[in-house]
Amino acid sequence: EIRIAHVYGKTGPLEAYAAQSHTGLMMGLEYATGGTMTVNGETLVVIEKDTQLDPARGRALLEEAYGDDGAALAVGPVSSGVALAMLPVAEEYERLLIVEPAVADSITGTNWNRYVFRTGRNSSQDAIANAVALGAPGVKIATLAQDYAFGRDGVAAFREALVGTGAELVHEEYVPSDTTDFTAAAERIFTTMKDMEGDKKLFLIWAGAGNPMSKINAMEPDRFGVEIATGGNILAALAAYKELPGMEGATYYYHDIPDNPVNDWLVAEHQARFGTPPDFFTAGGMAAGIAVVEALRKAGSTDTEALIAAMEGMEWQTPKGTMRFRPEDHQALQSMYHFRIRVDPAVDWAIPELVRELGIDDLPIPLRN
Amino acid sequence: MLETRDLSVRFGGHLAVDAVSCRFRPGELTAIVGPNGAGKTTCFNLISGQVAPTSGRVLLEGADITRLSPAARTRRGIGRGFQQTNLFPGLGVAENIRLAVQASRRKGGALLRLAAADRTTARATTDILERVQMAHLSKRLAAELAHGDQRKLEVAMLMALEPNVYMFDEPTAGMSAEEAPVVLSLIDSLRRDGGKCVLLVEHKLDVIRALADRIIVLHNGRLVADGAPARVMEMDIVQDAYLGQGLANV
Amino acid sequence: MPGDAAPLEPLPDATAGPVPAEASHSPDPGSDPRTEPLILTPDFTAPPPRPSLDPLDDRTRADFPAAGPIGAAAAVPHPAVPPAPRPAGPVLLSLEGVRTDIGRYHILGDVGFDVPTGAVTMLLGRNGVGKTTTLRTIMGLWRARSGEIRFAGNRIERWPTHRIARAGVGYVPESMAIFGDLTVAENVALGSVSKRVPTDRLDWLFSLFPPLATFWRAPAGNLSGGQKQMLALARALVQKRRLYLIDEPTKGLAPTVVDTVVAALRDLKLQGATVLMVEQNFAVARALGDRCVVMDDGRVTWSGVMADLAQDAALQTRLMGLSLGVDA
Amino acid sequence: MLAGLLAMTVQAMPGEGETLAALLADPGLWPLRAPAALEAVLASWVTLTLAGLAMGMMVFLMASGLTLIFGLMDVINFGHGAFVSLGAFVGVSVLAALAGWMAAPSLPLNLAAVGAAVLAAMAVTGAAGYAFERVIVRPVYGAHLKQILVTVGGLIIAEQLIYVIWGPAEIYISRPEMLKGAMVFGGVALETYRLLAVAVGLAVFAVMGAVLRLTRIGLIVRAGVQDGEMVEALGYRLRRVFIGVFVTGSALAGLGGVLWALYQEVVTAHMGADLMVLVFVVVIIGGLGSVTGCFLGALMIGLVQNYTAFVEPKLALVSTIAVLVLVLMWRPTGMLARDRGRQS
Amino acid sequence: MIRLLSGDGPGGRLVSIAVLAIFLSLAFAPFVFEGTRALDTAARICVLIVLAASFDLLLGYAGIVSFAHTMFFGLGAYGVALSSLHMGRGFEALAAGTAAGAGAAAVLALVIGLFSLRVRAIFFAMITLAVASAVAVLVSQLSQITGGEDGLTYRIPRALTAAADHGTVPAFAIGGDLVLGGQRITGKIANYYLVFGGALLLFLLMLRLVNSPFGRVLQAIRENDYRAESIGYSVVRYRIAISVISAVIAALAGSLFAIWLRYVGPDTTLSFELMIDILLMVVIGGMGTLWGAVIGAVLLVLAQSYLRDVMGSAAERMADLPLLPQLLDPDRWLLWLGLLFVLSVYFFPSGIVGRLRGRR
Ligand SMILES: Nc1ncnc2c1ncn2[C@@H]1O[C@H](COP(=O)(O)OP(=O)(O)OP(=O)(O)O)[C@@H](O)[C@H]1O
Ligand SMILES: Nc1ncnc2c1ncn2[C@@H]1O[C@H](COP(=O)(O)OP(=O)(O)OP(=O)(O)O)[C@@H](O)[C@H]1O
Ligand SMILES: [Mg+2]
Ligand SMILES: [Mg+2]
Repeated sequence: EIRIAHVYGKTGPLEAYAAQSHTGLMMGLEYATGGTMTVNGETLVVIEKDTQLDPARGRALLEEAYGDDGAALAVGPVSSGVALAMLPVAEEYERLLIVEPAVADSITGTNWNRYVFRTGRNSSQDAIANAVALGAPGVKIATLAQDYAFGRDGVAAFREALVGTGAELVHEEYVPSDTTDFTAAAERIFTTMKDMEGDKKLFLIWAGAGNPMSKINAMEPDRFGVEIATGGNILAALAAYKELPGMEGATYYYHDIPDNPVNDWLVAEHQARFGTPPDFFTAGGMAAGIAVVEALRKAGSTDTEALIAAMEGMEWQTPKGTMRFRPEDHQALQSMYHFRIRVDPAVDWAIPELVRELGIDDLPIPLRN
Repeated sequence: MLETRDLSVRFGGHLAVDAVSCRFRPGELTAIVGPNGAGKTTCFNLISGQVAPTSGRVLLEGADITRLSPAARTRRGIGRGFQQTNLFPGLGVAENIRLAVQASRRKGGALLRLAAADRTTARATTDILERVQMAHLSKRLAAELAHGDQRKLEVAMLMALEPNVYMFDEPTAGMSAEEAPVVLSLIDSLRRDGGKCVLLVEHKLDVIRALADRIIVLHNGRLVADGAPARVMEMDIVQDAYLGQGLANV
Repeated sequence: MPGDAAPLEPLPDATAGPVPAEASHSPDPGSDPRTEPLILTPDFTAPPPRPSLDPLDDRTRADFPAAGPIGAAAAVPHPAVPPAPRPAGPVLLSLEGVRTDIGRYHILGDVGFDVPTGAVTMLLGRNGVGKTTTLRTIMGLWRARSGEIRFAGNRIERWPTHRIARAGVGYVPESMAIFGDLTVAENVALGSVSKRVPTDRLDWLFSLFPPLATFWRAPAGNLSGGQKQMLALARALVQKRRLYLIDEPTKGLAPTVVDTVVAALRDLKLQGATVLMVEQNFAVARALGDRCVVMDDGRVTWSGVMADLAQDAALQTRLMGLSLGVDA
Repeated sequence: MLAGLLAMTVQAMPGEGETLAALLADPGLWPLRAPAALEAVLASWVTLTLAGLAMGMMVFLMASGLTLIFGLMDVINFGHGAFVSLGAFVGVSVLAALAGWMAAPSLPLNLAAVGAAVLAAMAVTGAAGYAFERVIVRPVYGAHLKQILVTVGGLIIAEQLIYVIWGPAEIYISRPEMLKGAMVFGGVALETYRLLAVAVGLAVFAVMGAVLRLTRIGLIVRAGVQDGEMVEALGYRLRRVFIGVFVTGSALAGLGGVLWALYQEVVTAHMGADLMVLVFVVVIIGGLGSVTGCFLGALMIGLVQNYTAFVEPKLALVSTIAVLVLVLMWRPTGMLARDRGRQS
Repeated sequence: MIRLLSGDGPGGRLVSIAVLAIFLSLAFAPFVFEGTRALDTAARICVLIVLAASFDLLLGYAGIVSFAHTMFFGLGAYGVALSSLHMGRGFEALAAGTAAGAGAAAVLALVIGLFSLRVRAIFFAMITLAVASAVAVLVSQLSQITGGEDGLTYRIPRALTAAADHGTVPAFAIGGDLVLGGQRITGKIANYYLVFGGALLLFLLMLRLVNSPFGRVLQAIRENDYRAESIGYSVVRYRIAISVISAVIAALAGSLFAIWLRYVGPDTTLSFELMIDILLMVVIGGMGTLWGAVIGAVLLVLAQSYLRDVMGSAAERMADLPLLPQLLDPDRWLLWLGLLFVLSVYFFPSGIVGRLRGRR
């Protein structure tokens, strides 16, 4: 029997994401093992551990998973803070931690160690994909982001990636995460941009609730010729995008977009089992699940060194097409999708339609470890 | 020993105490009388520091204490009982007294000593409990006492403070004719044996007659008479405005 | 918004006349106060104008005509000798075998007595014998563990407090229970059932307790001890009730006011009300009481006609531990 | 003081500090990042002012119930936030059912949908308030410490029950068709939806004032808080009155919740609790128990937040706390606190 | 023994047994329980006992409600983290960080106290809530210094990590097959005893404190501050003093926690959830008696770790009933704890300890 620990924030504000992630992981294991849940003749057993979004607890649970439960490797968690606290444990116990879906750059950046892999995207990937999607010569772009590490890192990556596209970043606005009234921020942006020439875009980098998109839209930025742009989101949040038909951005996943057998299976099975299409974190979880199985197969054992050797540079099929673990920092490189919003009254949410798939080679993801 | 100079306080438009000047000596028991609302309790509040005067000064042994907090004045020896019973309701009777004893000995700041190990405080506490005849109630919570016993505890706490100036605000209100003498004789002994300065607000004339060396009459915040009991009682103003037909003159 | 309106400050004391020159200088601190009483000019309290009862009425007091002189209350004749005990009327309130526990303490064990209509019944006894507890039990504020309490023919020992009050029982608690954050006017208004109180009732109260008029709009928490006691009485008396339960009303009152209260309660009796009252001042009890119930240690030890007790020093000593003086 | 400290720390940080210092030093720079005509500047400020007032009004709606309960009954309901969330969830469920009315480009239909949601939310939160009062709050009237504890407990329970009923996911909702977008006059844009909030806020303020002025309820409740026994002994059914006030306060939280949900366009179980800091600040600076104070406090916070966020976003974070500190230094009991009697 | 406990024993047979059992389990945790999680749980309990007890100094003894207690805890933890990062791995860094954290906590508590303890108690509750939220925001803002939301990971002296070996416990057999001892003492175990010893010391200190004359005055102030002032105790000074003391102890607990965890972040040290947890511990255990904090902390940590398992199996058994399974869902454990909390506030306001003592 091979034990896999899923250490994630089952309860707490990110419950919804956590549930998706777990479903995805289980379906990934199921798909990759053809429903047998066995690899190399051994049964896969998933142990769930709830961090309650508490890094200290996450750390203790991971120690328990490796030390007491004998988990060969662990998957998770949802929150970046918890993930960062867990990284040293992996190093101490010399076992693998596959990070999914925490996004902080530093997980595969400054705080990385060789026992850490990440199947999820990092925030640079998000930002760079958006920069590639939005940037074009002559375009003027302002950003609005949350005033903490995630927001600032995101904008920094976005700014860097924009350089090659010929677009110009004209204003960076940061507001506290708990901001509810965006009038002031919007006014500052409008004041800067209204007299500029050319295509004007306002790119929003926002994580969690309180997305300012529709509030800013309600202030009618088109008065000043400013268009709103932002990345993708989970289905529930996509409902709010209905106000912005035609809006462009880059997303990590939307079930209609990728065209490959893994995704077809996932969409069909998910629809059949749960009555809904798979979402953002379901896809991520599945990618992690398949990666686990592939790695175990390739390594032929649960030995950590063998696994690392097998996984560095490993390519495997996911609902998002082919992913590849970059050997240098163990970040999974993957496609992102440039989309445009279409509104269909029959669908509860706004539909991001594919404009262009941004492949691994289109996205210059810097190494930061 | 204690002196007030032109002490006044105004609440909104109402002059509750109006330029009251008087001196209190050790070994003397001064009764303060006057109709309800005359300003007796407010005078007490001014002397003990619960209320800041609008003008005037309070002197203790020549030192100006007008600006000191109530706690600081208590530490300098002004002890004050309350008209409306004011205890630590959730603590036991003995503990109420113990706290007062401890305060008077300034032991409250000791962080690492053990309160229970403090024998002298414990002894002083039992002593006072016995003097006010409440030893049998020592474990009861103050909140559970009948009104009369609460008044007695109030007096006992004041005793425990061992101040130089005692201020009693109607200590026997609501006490039965049987219980009151216990408290009154205690008060009496303070002056006679202890040579302390005692201020007493009281409406019961028999008590005043029995105890007072001197009477001060307040009326509408003003000091209208000050002198020996017999003389003051005879005055028309006291007769008319205060004593009335004398049902209370048992 | 009423809650927001700052309470009107009491107007400058209209009652204080111009102060004669000699009144304003204080006694020479050097002279011995014991030798000569220093007599300052008495200023007699002029009657304050009558404010509106409605606590929400913002008109100033100047809008109201002056009420009668303070002497009005004193004008009610009250002989120094108590009236002969009136024949007891039908029983309005009766207790039988009432036992009350507070927490784990047994406070009342078998209390029983009758309160006849139209009379003043005095409840006497040493401190802590359970007088207050008895009144609170009648009011439904403590629950009797067993026993019967009848009021006007109804068993009320299980009724909720507000129902007992509505049946016509007024209560003046020992603690006075003044609502300190409310103004005097609001306190009185709460005592009345209807929103508007007949002005004659108010006039009567003001003549009994002039300070109430003076501090009509001040927060009641700022009143002096005696003034609070007056307010507690006024709050009960403002409404006509069949039975008044009054717990130590004269404590902390100046002798003149004690007289006034005695007069007021006599007035009340003449109006047909019934009173059950706890009193420590035996002179007051004797002057006012028709009947008398003596308690000791949670039970009734004697009950009968006041005059019998007032004239029997031996009985007093037996019941209450000491002689309180006998009528000549 | 706190703001100053913060400003210093922020200045100490590289990069950020310079612009900030420059801005603080020269007010002339404030609105002028780009060359702009005076009118444009003016338009920005008018927009900010109107938006701030409207935001204040919404905060007032959520705070009003708390003040009412706090002011009359002296109960600090830390669970108030749960009622805001509950109202929001109920409202959003109703709105989802009335999706047709919401999507129709007809103002009456839109308003009807919102009205129905508000009524349902108020009914449910009112009922929940009833239960809360009976089960949780009643035994602790007059005991502040216990109230804080018990209502925090209530908050935990209520949030968890929301999870049980509506599941863990946040729910997104769009504003009704006709209340989307903004009205633009010259350079001034005012979100249509905020107008609705202003109207409702004013109406609630007026009705509360009238009820408190014209009835004795306020009196009975305030007296009852100090000495419930005595109020009963005067013949009032205090419990009923208390329940009434509590239910009203909770229903107001529900109302605030629905309006806030439609403003945020997303609801989460902890949204109410997240708002509580803001609501408390408003209640404190207004003065405990003063509905008018709460109203003014809410408007003030709305404006200050908007102005500072425009002038220097870094300071917006602490602007609320700074206002709180300043007001309390000026008046330790808040702007319009009722004068409480002496205690002795 | 009695002197050590400041003459304030747990009281009540059941409480004494429980406390003794807790003490023994914690004292021998590395040898009695298997596995890392158990040791981690034990260390966490030690720290939380101190944290909850220091909060009880405020809540139960002085009657002050503060929502900023975790802030001080955080100060201690960040002190250790920052010093370990900047001064390098070593015991000096730990000591310096601990001292700095405690000092900062004292100063901050003093400022807050001077400012807000003069007004009504409710104000203090709300103001601390506001300040705590402002500090939490500040920590996430100043991410260059504090690591922002993600927190800080750092290294502690090797002697305190699992890698170090401090020899083995001498083994001896007691009859038959039963052998005691023999385990390897790793640095981790040494680290645990550092935490345990520190916690024990702080707890005994607090016990002493509440049974000192000073502690008695606090209770008097809680009962009737007006009267306390008038018998000569300067109420504001006492209140400020206790809030500073309790802040310092909380900071020390934070330092211990940081040494144990080798990670600090806003979620572990500053979060409102932690604040609520402490509140739950103190109230459920019993306010106004430090033993309550001990029992409360143990119960809550165990509930957090194990209540969920119980609920999970219960939910499975009731799977066909309506609503019940949702209510018993392991993820809803907080619901039941909240319920327990509310019930304990009224039915045993003196908490479990008070309840058990009452039945003596
Ligand atoms: N809340 C309470 N809890 C416990 N015991 C109480 C409580 N209130 C009163 N008692 C006890 O009940 C007994 C009777 O009290 P009660 O107040 O009825 O006496 P009383 O006759 O009115 O005395 P007093 O003349 O002093 O007012 C007293 O022994 C008192 O200690
Ligand atoms: N804090 C205050 N605010 C406003 N008025 C006050 C305050 N304290 C006292 N007063 C008023 O000052 C006057 C004097 O009150 P004080 O309590 O000194 O009377 P007293 O002589 O003690 O009367 P009593 O014999 O009835 O206790 C009263 O009219 C009272 O209403
Ligand atoms: Mg007085
Ligand atoms: Mg009594």
